Amino acid sequence: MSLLSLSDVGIGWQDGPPVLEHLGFDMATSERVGLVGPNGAGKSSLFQTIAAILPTRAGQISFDGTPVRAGRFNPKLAMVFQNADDQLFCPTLAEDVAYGARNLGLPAPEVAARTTQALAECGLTGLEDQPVHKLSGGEKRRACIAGALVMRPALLLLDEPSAALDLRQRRNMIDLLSKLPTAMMIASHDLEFLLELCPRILLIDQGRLCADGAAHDILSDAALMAQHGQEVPASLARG
Amino acid sequence: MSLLSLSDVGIGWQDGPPVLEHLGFDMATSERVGLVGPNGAGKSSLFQTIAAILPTRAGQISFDGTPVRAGRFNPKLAMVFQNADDQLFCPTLAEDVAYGARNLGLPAPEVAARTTQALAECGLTGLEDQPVHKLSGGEKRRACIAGALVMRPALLLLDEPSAALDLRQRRNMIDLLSKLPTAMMIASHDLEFLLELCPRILLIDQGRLCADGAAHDILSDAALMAQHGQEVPASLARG
Amino acid sequence: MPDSIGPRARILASLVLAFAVSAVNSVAMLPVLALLAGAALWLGRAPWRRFRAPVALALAFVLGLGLSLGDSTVLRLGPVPLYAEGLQAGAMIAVRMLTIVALVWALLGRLSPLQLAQGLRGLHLPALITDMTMLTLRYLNEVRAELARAELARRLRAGPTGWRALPDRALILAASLIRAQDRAERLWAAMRLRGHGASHPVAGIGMGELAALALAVACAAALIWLDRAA
Amino acid sequence: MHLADGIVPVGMALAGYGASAGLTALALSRINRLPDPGAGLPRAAMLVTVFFAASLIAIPVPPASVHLMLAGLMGICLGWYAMPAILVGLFLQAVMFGHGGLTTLGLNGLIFGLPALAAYGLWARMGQRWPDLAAALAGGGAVLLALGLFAALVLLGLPPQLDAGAERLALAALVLAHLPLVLAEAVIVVVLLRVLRRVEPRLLAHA
Repeated sequence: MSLLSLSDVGIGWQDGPPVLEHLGFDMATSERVGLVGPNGAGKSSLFQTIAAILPTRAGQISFDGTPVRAGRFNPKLAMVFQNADDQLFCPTLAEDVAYGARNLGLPAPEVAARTTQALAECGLTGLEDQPVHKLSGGEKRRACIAGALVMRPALLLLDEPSAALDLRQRRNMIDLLSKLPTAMMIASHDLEFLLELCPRILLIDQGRLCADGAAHDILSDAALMAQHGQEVPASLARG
Repeated sequence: MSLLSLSDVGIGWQDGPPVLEHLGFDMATSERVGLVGPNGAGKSSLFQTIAAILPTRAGQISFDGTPVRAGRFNPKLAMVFQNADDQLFCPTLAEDVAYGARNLGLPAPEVAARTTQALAECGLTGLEDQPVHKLSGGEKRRACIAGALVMRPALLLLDEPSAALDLRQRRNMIDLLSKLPTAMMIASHDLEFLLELCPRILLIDQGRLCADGAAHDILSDAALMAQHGQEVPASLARG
Repeated sequence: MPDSIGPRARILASLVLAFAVSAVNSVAMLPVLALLAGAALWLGRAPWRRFRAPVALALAFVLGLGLSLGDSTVLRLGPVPLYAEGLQAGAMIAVRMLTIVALVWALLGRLSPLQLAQGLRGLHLPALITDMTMLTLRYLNEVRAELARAELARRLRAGPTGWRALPDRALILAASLIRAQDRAERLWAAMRLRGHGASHPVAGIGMGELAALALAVACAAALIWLDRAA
Repeated sequence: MHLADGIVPVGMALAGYGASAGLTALALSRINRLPDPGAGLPRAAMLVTVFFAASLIAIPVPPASVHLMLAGLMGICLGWYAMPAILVGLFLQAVMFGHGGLTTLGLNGLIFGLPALAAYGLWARMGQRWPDLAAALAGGGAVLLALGLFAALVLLGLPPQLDAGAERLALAALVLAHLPLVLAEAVIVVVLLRVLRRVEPRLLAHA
């Protein structure tokens, strides 16, 4: 059984024009999928719809065997926002990472254990008592991921996880994400980043899913990429 | 005579540790220089010091033949911040672009003419009356540049001008900047972007200027790049 | 409302007219005010949604005063009497309120944030106040969106709802204030780099503005004179 | 808790403008004595924007939902800047959202401004020694004070022959209806100031 399944889904605000239509794809447990498309193509709206923030306009989404219903948030499905500052609101790093686990009603030792583990997985050990707004950009980004991991999600939706990171931080992010067993969908303009992490790519543009297949095939298809305002990543262009 | 000249400059907040020391380089009129370094290496602090926001801790900076003194702002020197929203503080696009020109005390027709021209140069004609917060990310970025150009600067300091742009917008940005006759210094992690725009690169790390030379030489030097947490851009790695 | 009237004249005219309407006390003037309100609604093409709260408040005044003021019963709501004096006083307040709301909407409702800020600047208010207005108008939508995203992020992390969310809301507010302070520092640098502090010339009063103002003052004077006469 | 247009007599509304203008002039003169008054402008504007945006969000406090007023918090974070900031916020609310009124801008400025300045004074005196107590008093007390000013102005403005019993009843209903807001703001201000004192005391140092 697939972890996430969309069939003929329509996406967009109820009172506006549709952003994406007739969207259908499945994701398996532990699969990593890259989501590519120009700004405004609907990557964020798709994430919000899968995460049950936006209602679907049409079709069915099922996650973990149950239909997704807008407003019913599922702790197994975590989303990491593009702007880390929108997501970090507790005073210190440890408190922020623990937030989701505390809300699940777990016993205190379990919350502490999960927090310590999530901090370690994200390379943040030792920063527990730092105020979140004093963290660097890369640390903030990883703190958001730790705050999601603490809930032990089955699917992570990551919106531009490499934006504004320097190369070292970007490399750390690749290492971190590639080690996680969680299924994830990553929206990014950083195609090299996706190429290293995601065996599979979805390309959306002009209101529909334009391609769904192996990352290498899609990203190296110069005609397809140009048609949708993308450029073949340099590492594939010369390869 | 060089446009900008730094000799033995120390950079950082007065009450903190130095961020950069013994910094020396010159820039010629119309030269485009890329500034590379890990996050926290001091790229923003360097920009703020050149722009007279931060005082120097040591040494001399001269711009256009006169020494730079903190707090004395020179309209010939414009800075474009990393986050466009921090810079676009007027309610509509036209008003924001005109802001700097109006503050120069120019007559109204001259302000209007410069605004129209700057908007055209940045491909924003037709959006004059748009509220700033309704612009797309790429438009905001170009609006910041238009707001700087309206003051007819001799040097533009650009902090991460390609961050969070999609590939089409990034390509537009390269076209826009490559056509401007103004000297510019561009801080970026997007090395491919710098490679297309800047014949010369400065690499800063660990408190000092580590390399200053032709872009191709520096960015393709795998040992040097690795040593400072950088990666050789893919287009050079295979070339 | 002709678009050619500048924002400064509109703000002044709304003030003059609003005060004149507040000054009306005679019941005989109610139809005149209603006519004025109707004209303003028609000219301003006001959306009904905007008037829901003022209309509810106006009705509350009519009912509240009708129930509690006076002694000549006009009708009974079941066992409860409604008094003529109270209804009259309530109607006076309600009509004045709604007339002013309609006038303000017609004159100011469709001004853009920029025009509002320009209007205040034209009134020679202290720069601190006009600049603060401009910046608030510019960033209000942004901050609202930030708060909404933070609230979403909180809910996605199984955050509680209802009154139990109150302390979390305080955390979000604190984070937002910290961000605001950081942004203010960058903003101040950006403003100074673009020559902030240079004085902005304020346009002199043009004929159109003078005419609009004269009209507003004449209307106001007429209202007050009629009210005294009635 | 905004006074709408048309309720109070013109004389009162004009007196409100006068009093608010005086208070603002005092605030501006205090601000101009600060070492760098210009630098305070973007800071005040950004904080006001947050307060304004937060006050537009309805917070569910059973049995209904309330809009936060945050006057006490504004006083603590903004000090003298709170007075012009509140007037700006009230003007925008009246014009853009139809809350409050244009003729009553001055009176509303007093209803919100006086509690804000009182909270500022209270925090300056007690904030160091009993921070939680001061925060609760400033947060909840500002709502109560605003409520009192509002009720007093409404009663002054209404027809004098109004039945005294009905007046008392209306007043009691008003206070009861706002008790949840008093508690909610006290909780919010206590939690928020604890956070700021821990991780960003600079935000409080300006007041």
